[in-house]
Amino acid sequence: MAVKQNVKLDARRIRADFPIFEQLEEGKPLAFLDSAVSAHKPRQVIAALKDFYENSYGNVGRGVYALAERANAAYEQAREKAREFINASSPREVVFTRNTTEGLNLVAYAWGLDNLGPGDIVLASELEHHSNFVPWQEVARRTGAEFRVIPVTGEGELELDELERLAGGGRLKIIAITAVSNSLGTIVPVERLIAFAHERGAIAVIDAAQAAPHRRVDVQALDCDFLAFSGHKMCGPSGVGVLFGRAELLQKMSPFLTGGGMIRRVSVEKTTWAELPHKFEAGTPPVAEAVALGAAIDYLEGIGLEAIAAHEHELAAYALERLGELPGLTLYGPPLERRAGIVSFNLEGIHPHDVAQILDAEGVCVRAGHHCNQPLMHKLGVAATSRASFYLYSLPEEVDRLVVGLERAQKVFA
Amino acid sequence: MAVKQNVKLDARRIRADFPIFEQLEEGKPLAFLDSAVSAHKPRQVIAALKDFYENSYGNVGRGVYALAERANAAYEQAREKAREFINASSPREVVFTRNTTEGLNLVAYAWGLDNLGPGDIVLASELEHHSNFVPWQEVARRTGAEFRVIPVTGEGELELDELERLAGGGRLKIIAITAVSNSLGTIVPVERLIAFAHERGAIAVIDAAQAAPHRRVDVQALDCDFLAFSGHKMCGPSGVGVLFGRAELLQKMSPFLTGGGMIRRVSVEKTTWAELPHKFEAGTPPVAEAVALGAAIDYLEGIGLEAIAAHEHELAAYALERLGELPGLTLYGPPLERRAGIVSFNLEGIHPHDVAQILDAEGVCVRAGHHCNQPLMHKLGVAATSRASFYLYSLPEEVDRLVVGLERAQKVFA
Amino acid sequence: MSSIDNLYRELILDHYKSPRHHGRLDPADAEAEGQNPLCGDELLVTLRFGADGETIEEIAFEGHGCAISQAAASMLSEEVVGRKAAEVAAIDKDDTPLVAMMIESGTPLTPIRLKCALLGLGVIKVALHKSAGTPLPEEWTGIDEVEFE
Amino acid sequence: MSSIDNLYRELILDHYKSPRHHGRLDPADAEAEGQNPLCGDELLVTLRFGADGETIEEIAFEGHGCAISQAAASMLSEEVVGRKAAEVAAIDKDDTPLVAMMIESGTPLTPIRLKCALLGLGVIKVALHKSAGTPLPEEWTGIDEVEFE
Ligand SMILES: Cc1ncc(COP(=O)(O)O)c(C=O)c1O
Ligand SMILES: Cc1ncc(COP(=O)(O)O)c(C=O)c1O
Repeated sequence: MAVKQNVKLDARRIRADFPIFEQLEEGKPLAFLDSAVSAHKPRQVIAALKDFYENSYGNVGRGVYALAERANAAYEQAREKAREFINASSPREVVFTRNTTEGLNLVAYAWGLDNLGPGDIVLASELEHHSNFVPWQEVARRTGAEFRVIPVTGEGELELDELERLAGGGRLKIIAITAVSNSLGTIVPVERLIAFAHERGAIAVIDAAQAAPHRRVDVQALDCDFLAFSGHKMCGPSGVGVLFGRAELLQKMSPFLTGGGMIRRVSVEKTTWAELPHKFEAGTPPVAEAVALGAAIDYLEGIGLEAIAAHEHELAAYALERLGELPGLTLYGPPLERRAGIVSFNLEGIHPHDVAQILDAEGVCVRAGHHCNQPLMHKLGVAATSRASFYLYSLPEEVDRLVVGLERAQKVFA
Repeated sequence: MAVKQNVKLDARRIRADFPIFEQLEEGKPLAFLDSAVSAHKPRQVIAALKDFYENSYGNVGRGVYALAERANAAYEQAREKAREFINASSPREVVFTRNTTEGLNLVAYAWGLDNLGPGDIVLASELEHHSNFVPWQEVARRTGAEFRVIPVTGEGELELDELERLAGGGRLKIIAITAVSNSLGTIVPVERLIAFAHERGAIAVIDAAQAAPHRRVDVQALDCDFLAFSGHKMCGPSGVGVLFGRAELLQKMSPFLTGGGMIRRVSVEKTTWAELPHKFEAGTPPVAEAVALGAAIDYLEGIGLEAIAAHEHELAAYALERLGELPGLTLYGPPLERRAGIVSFNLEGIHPHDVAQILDAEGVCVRAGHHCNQPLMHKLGVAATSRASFYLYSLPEEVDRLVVGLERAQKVFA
Repeated sequence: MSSIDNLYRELILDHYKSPRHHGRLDPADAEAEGQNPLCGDELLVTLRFGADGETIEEIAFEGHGCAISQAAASMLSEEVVGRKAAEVAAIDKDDTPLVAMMIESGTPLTPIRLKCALLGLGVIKVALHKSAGTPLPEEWTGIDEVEFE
Repeated sequence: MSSIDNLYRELILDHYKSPRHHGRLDPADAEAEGQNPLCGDELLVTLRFGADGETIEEIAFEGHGCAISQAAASMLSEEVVGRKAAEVAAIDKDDTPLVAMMIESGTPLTPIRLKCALLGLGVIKVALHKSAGTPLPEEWTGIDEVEFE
């Protein structure tokens, strides 16, 4: 494998940070090739959680006493880390959510319900994860707007020459698009779509669930209006995600969830809202989870997003090469240059579920199914695929073990 | 103090389970009298989190491999524990949320948007936490329904003879009521309100944020339609809560958040929903948090909710007695018999914020503010109160230290 | 024998590769369709009753899915022919042929694979519910009214 | 001196108990109201400009809150009289009298108490923004249009 960058990470050393890899599965070391679903956690993140609960736990924004101040400071420091991570211009633009899905729904409800109506167009794509598809479909249904999708090619790339036609004959109000496809690894030219949206007075929402953990995301460079991602896919804990929103838009919007912590003044007659970002964080937030997400950001930044992307690129190259040698194996997705560390495939005559089950017996974990991408599966003409996805702790020998497992599956079903 | 029950917990022994109490605040042991905001975590819960991340972490409902099966089983086992904890008749009625606030908003959106309209009445009370007040106010505004509130007496008890009048002149559709007041500790006769709602064909939503952690809650005995509570107030982690909903209602409702994990089939033309409870759990849930909440439930059940309630009752009695001796101190709330382990008060001429700050210097943590109860504060004619709230690890000597601190505050402001 | 060889044994692979009662009856007395939302597996079942209006005389499946879901449906279809609607609606999951076989072998299906193996049973029960009013399994409650036209 | 005695020192308690510039000007050239959503503290500020239309000639506060918020507003009000709107709008939080005093004493306010101490400054800046178009501090952006009538 050619070294593509001069920054290079040492996956074997990194791996030692992850307690999960100490165990054996079926007597074999864990070849975890399912990080696109959720990533494992380094001990630094687990320790941050434990330390917070043991020494600084408290609710935020409420208490006067020192412990509450400490908890609050830790929470706001995590917000600052998240801000820096995506280069938002202010922490007021960084809202903690549960996950990407909630962030996208927040925009669909709080922006969509008040800003969409009959004659408006909501544009997503065939690549979208259900979490960036169904919320737009639903808000279009509720408001009478029209939901349209940008088609993809057989290789899973957006058919951008369709854009003009799709945006025509109505008022384009919003484009919701993923930065990286979770099924095929397609790296989407989101800048172009964001510019297209802005030229037409529409806003652009970016699903960065598969981008933020793996490559540098800069919301100011992208010039997007909203961008969502999940902590659990980037070595952080479950239960926390981030929604970036441009302050100007967040300010004008109605709140989404209402209740404690997001109000300015409440009375039967009239209730007013707290300042950003608190207006969008009703109730007790995932305090410890946000703090531990901060630790995950430190961890990733310590290694470098560029090094992580380069490492995954090498693994994707190697996987495409090795899998391409297997007879009866179909690979999906774009060419390597426009692909992140995700490889989807099918073995002739064997359902992905069965493939995954047989691989599991070899200690190899892959995802089998529609990957929350049914419209894309439909387009590819399959019900499901098997998918291997890589992260900073993935090793080339895990690709070798994948190949061995696939050969075994072929034997079982021969 | 008289022993009220023959079950009796040993708070001093329980305290040893909580790492937070090992530290000194300002050179003094922590007298944490703010559990109504959020409770501390025993090492059993912290260990469950750590263990899950180190050995069984995975996303749920998705993977075929053994690790994913293990994560999924742990998550569903936590659901089963939550079901048993509130005696729901099926795990299908148990939805994991982020917190009480999200649970209540879920009902307000997913039930309210489709079932409320002009001429309908939405009834809450002056006792409500903002999280059980503003969502109803908001959904009433969006749907044209009328938002009304049951007034409280000067002692913070519901004026139930107002019910008939408030429910009249329109169609009563929903009553949203707290089981225990977070500001005053009032134990609300929710059964009566639930029966009243049902007699009129309305549904009843119970805010059990302050009830579930402290006393036995049985949704079948209550016969409520929805009930919400938070993990973080019951020794569980932040980032997870529970919404109980009657299956019959949940089934008929539109989903709230949409996306991955809650669909049956997705296409551009039409999307259908997964079975309960998954229909209401879009995106990656707070997996580890739910598992650790299960550990918290085990912990609380190991001690016994009855013993916890009795312990807090004793502390409330002692606090009322000791605080009652202080000149210039005003106590709020109902008589001891109808009060949970919560005591709100004010010192003449000293703002609660200043009280809390001076107490903090003594290592005593109380909450100062409006406790997310501005309508109630308005009714009591104050802007804020100081509040001490007890839990299973609270000690009578912490009440003594509270009194000493209050005397110091009076000296500072003399 | 490894657990994989146990699961993908001859009998299961045979039912997968040559499913019994495969196809679609037209006309049919009962029909239902179901998905496993986890993996997108889908089954359509059609069936005909005998003269008594309650004994299953013919049944046919079509759809796509993993070896477990397809073999389980195929094996079950052999079981239900000649049995009454009420009887079939009462079949416990552990008594379906594939599931029972795995329990017996000492390596029961994991919860997620169990969902695959029970898709066929669920869809049959929905079809019977719609045509004969028999009860639905709990996990399918509400699904038929909402999802199936 | 303990940090509590340092915070609740004579000067602060004196401003709390006998606030300067207390009350409400009527008529006023500028007016704003603000809350600290954390604790419900509220302040209303009214002020009048001198003949040049930009020098603050008189100012008055009313409201309720903790000793820190009330004393900070009282101390600040003494500072701003005689100064120009643009100058006051540019006052940094660390330069308000109470905050500066605490920094100097080596025990700066914690972030949560800082919010109390800055309520007065925020409300003055909103009033000036509305009347003289001066900039708002970031944390108040958007609040004036939305919240204040
Ligand atoms: C009575 C009551 N309801 C609702 C809530 C909101 O809980 P959470 O912040 O966990 O959503 C609280 C806690 O603050 C409460 O005490
Ligand atoms: C592209 C993409 N969008 C959205 C999501 C949803 O993320 P979450 O489940 O964390 O909300 C995922 C992950 O499953 C994803 O891959």
